[in-house]
Amino acid sequence: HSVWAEELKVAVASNFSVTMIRLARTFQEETGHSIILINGSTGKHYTQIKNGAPFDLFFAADRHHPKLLEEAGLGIAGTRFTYAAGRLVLWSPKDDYIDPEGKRLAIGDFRHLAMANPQLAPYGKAAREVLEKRGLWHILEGRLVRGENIGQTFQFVKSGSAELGFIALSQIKSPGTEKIEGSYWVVPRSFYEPILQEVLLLKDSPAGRDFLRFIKGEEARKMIQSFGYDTP
Amino acid sequence: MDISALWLTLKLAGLSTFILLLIGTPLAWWLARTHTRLKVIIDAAVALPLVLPPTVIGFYFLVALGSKGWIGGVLERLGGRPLAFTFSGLVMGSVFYSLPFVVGPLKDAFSAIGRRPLEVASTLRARPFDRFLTVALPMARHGYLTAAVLGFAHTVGEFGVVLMIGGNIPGETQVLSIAIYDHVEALQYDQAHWLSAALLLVSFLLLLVVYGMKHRRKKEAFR
Amino acid sequence: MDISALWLTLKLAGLSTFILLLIGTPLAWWLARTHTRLKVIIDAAVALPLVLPPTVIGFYFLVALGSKGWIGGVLERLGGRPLAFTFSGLVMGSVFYSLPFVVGPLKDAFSAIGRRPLEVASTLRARPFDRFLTVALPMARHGYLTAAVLGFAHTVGEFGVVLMIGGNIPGETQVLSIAIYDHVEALQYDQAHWLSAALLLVSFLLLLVVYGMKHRRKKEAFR
Amino acid sequence: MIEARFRITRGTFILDVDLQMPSQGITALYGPSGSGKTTLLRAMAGLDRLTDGYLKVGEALWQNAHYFLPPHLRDVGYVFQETTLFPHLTVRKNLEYGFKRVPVNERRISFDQAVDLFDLEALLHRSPRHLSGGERQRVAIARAVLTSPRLLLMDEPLAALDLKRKREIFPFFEQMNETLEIPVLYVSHDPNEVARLADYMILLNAGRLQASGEIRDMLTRIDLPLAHDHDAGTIIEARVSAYDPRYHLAELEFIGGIFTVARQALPLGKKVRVRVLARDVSLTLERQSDTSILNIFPAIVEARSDAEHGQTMVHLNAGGASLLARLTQKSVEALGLSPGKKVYAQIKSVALLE
Amino acid sequence: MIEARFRITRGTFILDVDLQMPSQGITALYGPSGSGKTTLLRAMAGLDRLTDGYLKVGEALWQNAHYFLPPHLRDVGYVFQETTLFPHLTVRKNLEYGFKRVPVNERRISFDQAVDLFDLEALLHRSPRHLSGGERQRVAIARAVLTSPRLLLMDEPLAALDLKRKREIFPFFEQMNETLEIPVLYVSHDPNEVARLADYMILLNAGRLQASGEIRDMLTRIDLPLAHDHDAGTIIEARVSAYDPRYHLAELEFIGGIFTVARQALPLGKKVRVRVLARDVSLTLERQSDTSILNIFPAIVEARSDAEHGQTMVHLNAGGASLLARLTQKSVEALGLSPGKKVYAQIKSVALLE
Ligand SMILES: Nc1ncnc2c1ncn2[C@@H]1O[C@H](COP(=O)(O)OP(=O)(O)OP(=O)(O)O)[C@@H](O)[C@H]1O
Ligand SMILES: Nc1ncnc2c1ncn2[C@@H]1O[C@H](COP(=O)(O)OP(=O)(O)OP(=O)(O)O)[C@@H](O)[C@H]1O
Ligand SMILES: [Mg+2]
Ligand SMILES: [Mg+2]
Repeated sequence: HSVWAEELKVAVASNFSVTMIRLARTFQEETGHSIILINGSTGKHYTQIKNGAPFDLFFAADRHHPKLLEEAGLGIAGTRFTYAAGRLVLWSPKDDYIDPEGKRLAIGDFRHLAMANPQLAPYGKAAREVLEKRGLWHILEGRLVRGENIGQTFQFVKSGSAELGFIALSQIKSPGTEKIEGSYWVVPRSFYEPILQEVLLLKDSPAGRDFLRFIKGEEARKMIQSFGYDTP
Repeated sequence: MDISALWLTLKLAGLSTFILLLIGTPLAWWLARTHTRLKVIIDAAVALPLVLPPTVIGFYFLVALGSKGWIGGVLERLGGRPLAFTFSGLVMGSVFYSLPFVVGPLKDAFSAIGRRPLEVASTLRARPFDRFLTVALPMARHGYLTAAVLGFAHTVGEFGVVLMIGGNIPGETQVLSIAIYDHVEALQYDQAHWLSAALLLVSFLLLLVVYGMKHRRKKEAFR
Repeated sequence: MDISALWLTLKLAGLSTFILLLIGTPLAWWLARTHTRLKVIIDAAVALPLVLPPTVIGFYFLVALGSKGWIGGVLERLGGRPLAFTFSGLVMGSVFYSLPFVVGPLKDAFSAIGRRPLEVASTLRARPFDRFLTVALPMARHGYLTAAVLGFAHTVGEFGVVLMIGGNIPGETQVLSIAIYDHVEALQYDQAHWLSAALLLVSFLLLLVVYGMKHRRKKEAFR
Repeated sequence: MIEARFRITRGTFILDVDLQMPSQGITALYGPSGSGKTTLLRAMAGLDRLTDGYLKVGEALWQNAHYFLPPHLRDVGYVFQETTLFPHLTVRKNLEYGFKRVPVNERRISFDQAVDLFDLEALLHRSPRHLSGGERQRVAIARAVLTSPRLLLMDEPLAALDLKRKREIFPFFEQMNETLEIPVLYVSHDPNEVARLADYMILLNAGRLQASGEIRDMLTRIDLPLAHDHDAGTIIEARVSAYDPRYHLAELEFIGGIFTVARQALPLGKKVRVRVLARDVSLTLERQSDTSILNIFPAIVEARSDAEHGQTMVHLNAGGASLLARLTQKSVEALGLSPGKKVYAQIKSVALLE
Repeated sequence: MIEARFRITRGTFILDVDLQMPSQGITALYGPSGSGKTTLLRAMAGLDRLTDGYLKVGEALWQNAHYFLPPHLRDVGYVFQETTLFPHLTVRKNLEYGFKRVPVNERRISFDQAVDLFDLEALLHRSPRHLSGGERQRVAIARAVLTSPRLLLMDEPLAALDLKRKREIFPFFEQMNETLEIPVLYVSHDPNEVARLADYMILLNAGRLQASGEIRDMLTRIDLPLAHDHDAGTIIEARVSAYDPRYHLAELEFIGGIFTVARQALPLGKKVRVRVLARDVSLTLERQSDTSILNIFPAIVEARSDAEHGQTMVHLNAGGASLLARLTQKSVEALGLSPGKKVYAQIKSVALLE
């Protein structure tokens, strides 16, 4: 326990927010610091930080944005590291629709395939790589519906509007939410560049450093893994 | 890509505005002239969608339109194509969401006419629909202008609902507002600025023409 | 957390509506009664923000409000606190974005009064501001109702601008619409449904009260 | 015959009438302000939907307890008390509004005819906003007339018109009545106008029918306010029997003699009405000569009714025609005017003009 | 003295007047429909901001080329041609609107006084929407009067009122003029009303000042339409010299003799105006006896002007007072009425009532 209880404003990428709630609760119990979570898309957070947002920590959904901020001198140099790596899943709420090898993609008997926008979201970029690797990109391009982020992509599929979609493993594995039904294919890591999510300390403070230390710790890594992420 | 998005945007906004005025007219007329308890409820219900965030509306819409949702289910049973991720779905969502912006001004415009001009028309042999067309409509033209401008502009700018229902399919459901948004999110500020400027300019010119026409008419009326 | 978001939402919407009516009134009054070329331009300019996606507006606002932006820069030089990520910033953004929904109906309402009642008031010794308060305002009350409802509801539901400018800080700038949005994004559908339902209910009751009052008054007027 | 029965409650005001009026000619609806004239007209036009009403125009039932013909099917022309022109239409379009909606074969007046009569040529392209009060009213009357109605309802249509205009329009209403056979129900406050124009009269007071009947009878009935009015008088039917173009004098034969009236040429044999105001009649005991008064008739005093403030109304029988003379109490006593007394009634010919 | 000079262009219509009117008494603004009466009134109230105008009321300059006093500072009361009550206020609130805005020490009429006079007690809590036409007009006049204006402008304020109401309200305007010293500029189409009420008269025609002057003179000027009117006549100033309560007869002394008039009691010495209509005057060569006519005066024919259609207007001098008599051409010739001829003018006393 630290001597002074501090308050940390933590900007966290939407895809990681459920996991972060659990992490933060544990950290708060252990240290007495309080954490205010600010959900949002990494792009928005980036813009806001550039324009003076009062955030202490930035948990991004990619490596790109924290790196830019660090280079711009808006973060504490040397505090940037990878806290999680996302896993891509091809999922459908229908049972037995997706086989463990994901051959359904090639069969192509669906109207819409959902994925995140590859220009904006790392999961989208990864999904695109998978399709390209399988040589299906040009075939399926016309049937793609693209969510702004991975959360929206999930909603496309969940509502049944798209029959299947590439989403994050964390979205169907979260212990905190309802049991996810349906069928899925966990895409092998070799099919796409790792989806590395990095954190950056924006304002130096003992509590901030404490939190980074906690994230790196064994307890936190276990927790992160239990939500469907890889950890370095 | 951006040209097709512009075209799609104008098509969506134009069509939505048209449908909005079409639906809004009888609704506003009825609201302006009835005095039942029911009216108050409908009055409130029309403005209600506004209080939900567009994305959330979009989400509920998506759920309703999906094959398990009640709209989607009914449509499917009737053999229709599902509406999600189609242009028709976009139109439907936009209309639903912009309705209060059209109904409000129209209702006020109809109220402001009062009963007298319609009574006069009825003693001049005009049947109800006839006097609606030849007296109520032209006398409510200020309200129509406001309603059309608000409905059109809101549809152009709105993207929460559209994003959700449309699925951002280039050439089909990717409107300009989404394109701009995407550019901003992707830190492609130059493109975003450029597109925003273009959109603003086109809209400004459009609005100038519309208001300019009204202005000319008013000036005439005062001379 | 969600209770504070509800409170914040009502505070934001209430305050914004108030300021909107305050700013919208002279603007609408001027627009309804002037006939210069400038008027057409302002007319169009007021509706213009609508055509940009809210997040993008928020983005530009953020840039302007930031210490490097022109509003922020001026404010800073004047020794003021920066507006971004504060409640005041939210209010400013909301007001800017909802302005057309208030100005439109007010403008129409003022136009509908015509010159005669104001002329009568002037021959009864009422100075310009007096006759505005005692004749124009009460006679435009339909327009005020519509404007207030649209402005309020739109501010409640709007979240693009607010999200961008406010930074979604719980208890400070996290309004209900963002909270709902967050829940949906975080797949916490139960909470999202629950919050949406609560928001809808509260808003519906509020609207019922407002429209019910109007209804009663109208009924009286007809008896 | 037009039969109307209405019971209408408006706040504390109740209109409760059961009346009949001829389905031709001009009927005046007369009564003080607030007596329910507008309310009655609106009910007849079907503008206020009333459960408790009955209206039959000629053979056509317009409404009863179970049936209600909406206004646009009623074939009425209505001139509202506050002239309401369509502000979004030009004067021409306003006039055409009703005209175009009447089937061609039912039109009994042409567009140009109405424009000429009401002198609207110069206004046709104008917006109603910029018309003067009287101009607006002329347009409103013309617009109503152009629908060739089966019943023309007019709520003080001439109030904003000057005398000259009124005189130009009066003959048209008579013509409407005679050649077009359009019955007119006409609200007016002006007893002169009523006496001049109307054939029949309905007298409303505080929402009730006070009296109704032929205008002749109504003007002399002492139980009604009209006979006590400053403009009280009688109406006498006459026939043109001669015309002297040199002096522009017409001779009008009536039951009690011959009126000599300065007039433009009148066709021989034409039936005319002559109004004799009580205040224009003076009585002498001897026939006077060397007087400018041309119309002197022997008459017999029939009755006297005391009017107020020292004035007396003397009822005379001039060879069968009834005349009223309003005299001072003093004169009545000085001349000993009791029933049966023979007198000479002097009427200034020019007083018969109107 | 009120001096007004305006030049106003409205489309093809041009109002171009330069006029003076007394700053006390009642001035009638008379002219055919469309002659610019409303336009003039609006300009005087300052409702249309004109560059080319000059207006001075008494000592106060209200506008000239460089100065413009806005309407709310002009102390005018204005009764609009189309009565406009505030629809969102009750009748009481409407009346109070102007009243409350006048400083207490400048008020010259109390709220209750106005309510009584215009009989508005029963309407006070009502909404203007549900008033009859006449009721609305009464409220509008009362509202304007309650501002205790320095100039009361009224655009046909009595058009929708019945005779009885008019008669009730007339004396009030006279009182306004006498005790309150509020000058009134009054638009009317009704020559009777004008003659009865006005002291001064402005005659507009097609946007130009045709004539203006004392009402006495205006009514007899043969170059003006009024003298040819059916209601042409003269106005004679008189003084009450006796009253006979038995016969309710007042004797009014004027320059040419004594009028005998049936009236309610009149205070001795009171100055009154008597209107003698040309059509009420008949001429005889001998003084007649045994007649009901009480007012017979010797007079001398001064001039003759041919009116139209066989009628002649004979100008008489009755001991200094001028009278008009409208006779038929035939009578004029029969009696040999050329200038200088001595005659007796007979005037029915009751014709002097109004
Ligand atoms: N809602 C109401 N409450 C009370 N009284 C009402 C209401 N509506 C109408 N009245 C009264 O009904 C009476 C009749 O009105 P109406 O308009 O028929 O009169 P009118 O004979 O046409 O009078 P005018 O000659 O002044 O036009 C008026 O005294 C009016 O005040
Ligand atoms: N914009 C315009 N264009 C052409 N003529 C106009 C315009 N505005 C007013 N006029 C004309 O000016 C004339 C004077 O109008 P005004 O209202 O002063 O007449 P008025 O004397 O009050 O008549 P009324 O007795 O009928 O009320 C009318 O003939 C009217 O048609
Ligand atoms: Mg009426
Ligand atoms: Mg006028």
